[in-house]
Amino acid sequence: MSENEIRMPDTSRLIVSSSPHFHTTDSVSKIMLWVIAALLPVTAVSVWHYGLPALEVIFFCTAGCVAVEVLCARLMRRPIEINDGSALVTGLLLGLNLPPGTPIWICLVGALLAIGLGKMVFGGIGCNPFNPAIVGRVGLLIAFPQTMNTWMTGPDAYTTATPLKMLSDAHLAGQEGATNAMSEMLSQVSYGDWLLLNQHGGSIGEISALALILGGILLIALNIIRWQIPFFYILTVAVFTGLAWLSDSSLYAPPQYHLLSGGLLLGAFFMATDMVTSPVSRTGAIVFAIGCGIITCVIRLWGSYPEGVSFAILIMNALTPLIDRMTAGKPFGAPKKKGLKL
Amino acid sequence: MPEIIYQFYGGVHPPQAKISSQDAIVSAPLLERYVIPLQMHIGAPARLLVQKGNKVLRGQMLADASAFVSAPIHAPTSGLIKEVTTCLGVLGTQLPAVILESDGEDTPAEPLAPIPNWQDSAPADLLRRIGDAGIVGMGGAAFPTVIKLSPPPEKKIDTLIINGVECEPCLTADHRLMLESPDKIIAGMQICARILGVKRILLGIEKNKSDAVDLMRNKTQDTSIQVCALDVRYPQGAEKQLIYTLTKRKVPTGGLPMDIGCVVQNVASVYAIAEAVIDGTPLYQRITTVTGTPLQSPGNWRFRVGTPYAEAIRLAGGVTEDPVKIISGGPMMGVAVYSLDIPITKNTSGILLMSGAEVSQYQSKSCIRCGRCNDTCPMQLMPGILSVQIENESFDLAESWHVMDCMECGCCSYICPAGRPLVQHMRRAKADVTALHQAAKAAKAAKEAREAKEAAKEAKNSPASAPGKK
Amino acid sequence: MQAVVILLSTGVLAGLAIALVVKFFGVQSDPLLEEVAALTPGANCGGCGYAGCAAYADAMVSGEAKPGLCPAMSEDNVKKISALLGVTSEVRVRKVAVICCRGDDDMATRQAFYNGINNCRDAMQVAAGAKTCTYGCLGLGACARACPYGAIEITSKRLAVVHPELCVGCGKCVQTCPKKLIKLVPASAPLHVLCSSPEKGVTKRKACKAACIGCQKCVKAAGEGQIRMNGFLAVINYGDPPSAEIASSCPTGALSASIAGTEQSGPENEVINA
Amino acid sequence: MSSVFSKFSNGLWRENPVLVLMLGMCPTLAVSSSAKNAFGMGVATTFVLAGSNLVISLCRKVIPAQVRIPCYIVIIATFVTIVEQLMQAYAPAELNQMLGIFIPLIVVNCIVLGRAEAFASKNGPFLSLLDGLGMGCGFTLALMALGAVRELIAAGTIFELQIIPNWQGILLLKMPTGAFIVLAFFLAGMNLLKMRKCRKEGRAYEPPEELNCRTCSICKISRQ
Repeated sequence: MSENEIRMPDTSRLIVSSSPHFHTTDSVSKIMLWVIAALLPVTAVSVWHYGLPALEVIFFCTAGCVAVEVLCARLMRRPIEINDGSALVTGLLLGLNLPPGTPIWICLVGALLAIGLGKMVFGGIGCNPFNPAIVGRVGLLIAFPQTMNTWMTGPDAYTTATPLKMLSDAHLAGQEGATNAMSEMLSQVSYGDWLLLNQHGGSIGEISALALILGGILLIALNIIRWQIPFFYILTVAVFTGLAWLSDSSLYAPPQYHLLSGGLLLGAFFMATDMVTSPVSRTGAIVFAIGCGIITCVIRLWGSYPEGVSFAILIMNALTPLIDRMTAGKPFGAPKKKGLKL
Repeated sequence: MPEIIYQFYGGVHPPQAKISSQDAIVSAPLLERYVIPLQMHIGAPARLLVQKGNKVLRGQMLADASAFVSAPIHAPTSGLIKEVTTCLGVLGTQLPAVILESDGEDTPAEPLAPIPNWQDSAPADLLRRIGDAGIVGMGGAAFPTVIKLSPPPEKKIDTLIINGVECEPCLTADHRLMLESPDKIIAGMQICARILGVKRILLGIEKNKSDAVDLMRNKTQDTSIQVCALDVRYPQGAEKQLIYTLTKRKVPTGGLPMDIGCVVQNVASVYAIAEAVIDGTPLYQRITTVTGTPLQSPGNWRFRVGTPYAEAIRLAGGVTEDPVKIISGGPMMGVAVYSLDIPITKNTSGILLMSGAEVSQYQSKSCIRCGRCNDTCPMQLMPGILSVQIENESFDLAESWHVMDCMECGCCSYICPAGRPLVQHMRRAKADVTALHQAAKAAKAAKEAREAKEAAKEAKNSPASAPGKK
Repeated sequence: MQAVVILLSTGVLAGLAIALVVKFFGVQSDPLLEEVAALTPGANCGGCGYAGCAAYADAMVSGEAKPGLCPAMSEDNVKKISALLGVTSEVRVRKVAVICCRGDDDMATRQAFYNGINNCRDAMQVAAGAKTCTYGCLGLGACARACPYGAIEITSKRLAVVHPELCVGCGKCVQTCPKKLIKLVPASAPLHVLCSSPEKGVTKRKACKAACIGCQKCVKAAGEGQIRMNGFLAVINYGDPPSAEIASSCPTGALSASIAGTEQSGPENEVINA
Repeated sequence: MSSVFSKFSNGLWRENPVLVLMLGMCPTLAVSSSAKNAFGMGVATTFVLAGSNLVISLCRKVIPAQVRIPCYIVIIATFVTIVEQLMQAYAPAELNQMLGIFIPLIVVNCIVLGRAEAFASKNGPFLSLLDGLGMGCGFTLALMALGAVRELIAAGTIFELQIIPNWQGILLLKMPTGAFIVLAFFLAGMNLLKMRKCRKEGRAYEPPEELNCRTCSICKISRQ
């Protein structure tokens, strides 16, 4: 070593680990941050439109989710993993799924349901079978039907009927009444305005279809979500409601009405695409999305609830492991017929 | 001839980091002491022919193949067998080894007779020569070449594929070899083709080595060799993926390339074949890339086997900062080692040093089921789901989800945003599944033996009933 | 009154139906089997050599196996089963597992930091765990997880130790240990050689302060045939074990009277689990 | 005497039919929406349990093994019919209406048949009676605790007494979903308490098989 003063490496502090030794710089927290970034446009529009009530709901849902996650991790003596950002995403999505002006304490109960019951009891990130934000929302919907069905249409205006609720009420009015109510309602709709700013009442995140689509496209472009899920979900809903409309346009609303109303876009781009609770393979994602679409339409057209996106996603979440198994591909070079047995 | 290139499924694009691709190959100087492991190949360790205190010459056979899957080992220089002992292998286990003390003369032994007119000699002679020269697959697996080149007669081989892809980041040894000894490589290819009796020879090179593609195209103009420039994607150089890219044939699960009429050889192996046949030189040296940011002057050297890693690093000028990882092979499939006493063997394609800034440690968070591993797995497995099964030690389940098809290329771990050590899971599962199968087989054999013994005993006890009753 | 008649006639009809079914399809269940099965510990460890407790009970009742093969069964239950079946029980030597390594972090050195899955069997895939002594305990707890009785603990200095009072000698850990360090020995044996490295004494000493360096002092101190040397490793003849005092003759402490190898770990020691 | 008491207390805590043995889930989930309903159901079940245990224990030597189950069921059904008639005669009409179909279903409540098979058929009448009473009381207590919690959160009342004034109420807890959630928390709490106790006494904790943490890696409570 003395000649030329060559410095030899010190081998006492080496690390050994399994190959590969190169890794991407991607991480779970980066993915979650991008999801949040994609949700920012719709958040901004809603806060601009509704003002403080929307901001309050979003803030307390998000803060509540993070707090509940910390609390649960403490109680369960697990490492606290809030810096991966998944609780933030859940909180933001939960907030966007609630009506503006929801009381703060209900927001906090929602956070408890979402993170506590929807995520942590199953073992935290990656182990939950159901989308936590939807668990929170559906829990609140069942627990406080009154509060959850009072909507703001503007900073000070309130209504108890979203477009889908009106549709469902019109259905309940019977054949004769439906036709009248429908045509009256549809005549008022201007889809162009609706696309930009929904002034008919609804959840915070249903405010602007355009903002949702922008965010969704960002996520697809970054390969964070699989394009198959929103694409086939929306396509299924369009085809299904389109067929219904074609069969009896006096009884069923046109497909564009269904696409733009309710939480379909929010659900298709941000909720159904939750990685943990959707199938891992691309074929599986298509099956999942079509399933979501069909259930959504069935509930909307013939169910007692006006909106079915949350329930559809929850039901398909439950089927995800099964879809995974069924759509598990054959390995490279495997004989054609021999598939994975169920 | 038009080139048709197919795209295999999955794969990743790790940073290339081939910083030593412009450094010409240098022959490493003679050392005083070589540590030669007796197992540089897949299969049984070679059977030692010399004893402590014996004088040997360069190229003399130190150990002979001991089984069907085995390869002989030759002395890298002349000198004295100092000791018969063990040495640390890259996998952290002790291997049988001999220590050779050089006499500084580097006297060559009587070489194997060169076969300059190989075009006319019998394939069997050429094959025997390749076996005697101890040539193994030098891409990394170190499977004895002679077995690969002698497929059973029922397997019709129609395509010889030469692997010049070198898809591992950082490594440049094959690239330099193609640039510096194209003629030998071409001769080696033709020898292989003659042995196998095939007409179609395909040489696959990734497009990031355009100089090598151009050179090889020039040199092979009036031969039957077809040079194919391939897209840069890891693991382009994996045997099954390369065959698919060039021929669209899929190696069946659990099968070998020869099942679909292909034989794949690495360019370094082909070069070694040419040297063994034309010059009569057995395989006792190889070209190894010594690279990594902590090194003073990375490069490509021709090392004799048995050179400790410490010597290689010394030749590269030592380090400017202490490495955090030392890897035998490339960054995607190489093995992290913790000692510099490990010797270079026939399959050490590179020695890579990584600094603290480059090393990201596994944290093994929960799988968030993002499915990126699915999208990148070239074998089309579901590594994320498998790893969860393996974490719960459900090996039978993992087996039914085809864990045994994993080739440990590392794409899944590379891409995993949760930093899960997926390859390690697979490796463990493969080891345990194999062990379970072996145990079951052994138990069955033992049971059968016991039953046979009992049957024999019974037959003995009642000799009257035994004969003639069948 | 009508209620009584209907109830009675339903009862008669149902009774007849049961009688017919029992007559034609009835299978005599073996109450003996149930009784014997109830006396097995139910841990299904496989220490008896059968697939599980039920299989062993079956084998005992059918006369294929004798009572007393189960390592976890109490003496009492063995007697009860023997009485039930009217057979003599197998003479049983209580065995316990012993981990033949004392190389915790104080004693043995590690060559590199292992970064990966917290399990010995997984660590074996990466540079064999990167311990200087390639034969030593990795302390990542594969055996502790495999033990159905919770008898193995990983000390805070990363060494597996057996709690002999909990160990029943089923042998699950023996199969699990990737370094093949665990042996089943008679529980009564007073001394054990807690080293498994076949390396030369000098090499071993460099890697671990608690290695058996092959000095043969114990062989001299022990009686005839009680300890022999196998290469550089002392081997105790468990058929005729030396007395516990011999342990003091060992310069490194590899020959130890305590089955746990080190002092009994305190409660503050972390138990690595799953 | 202590052993006699232990036979009774067994069902209250150590082998509580709902929280430990996890039997009789159907009435547990259906009837625990309020404390009052829970109490009514509990008393009815206790009566059936104690009575059937006593009678089965008295007849245990007479009944052949092959037909024991029909015999038990007949005995149990008799007691259930008695209870049903009694309740129709004397219980408040609204309670009777609420419990309605669940009273006949006590016949197939697995606690009753389970105790008959596991205890009364092997023990004397006095102990069996005690066991029946203990199990019945345990069932009643568990049900009432569940009912009280659900009623409190859903309506702010316990036994229809206003506890939290101006409570808006969470409808979720009144629904079967709420029953599942509250029961889960009860089971978790039960496990935690036992774990603490075991640790204090320095024993190894053996959770019931359904709740064994050994194979589950969700929380780290059992390994602290």
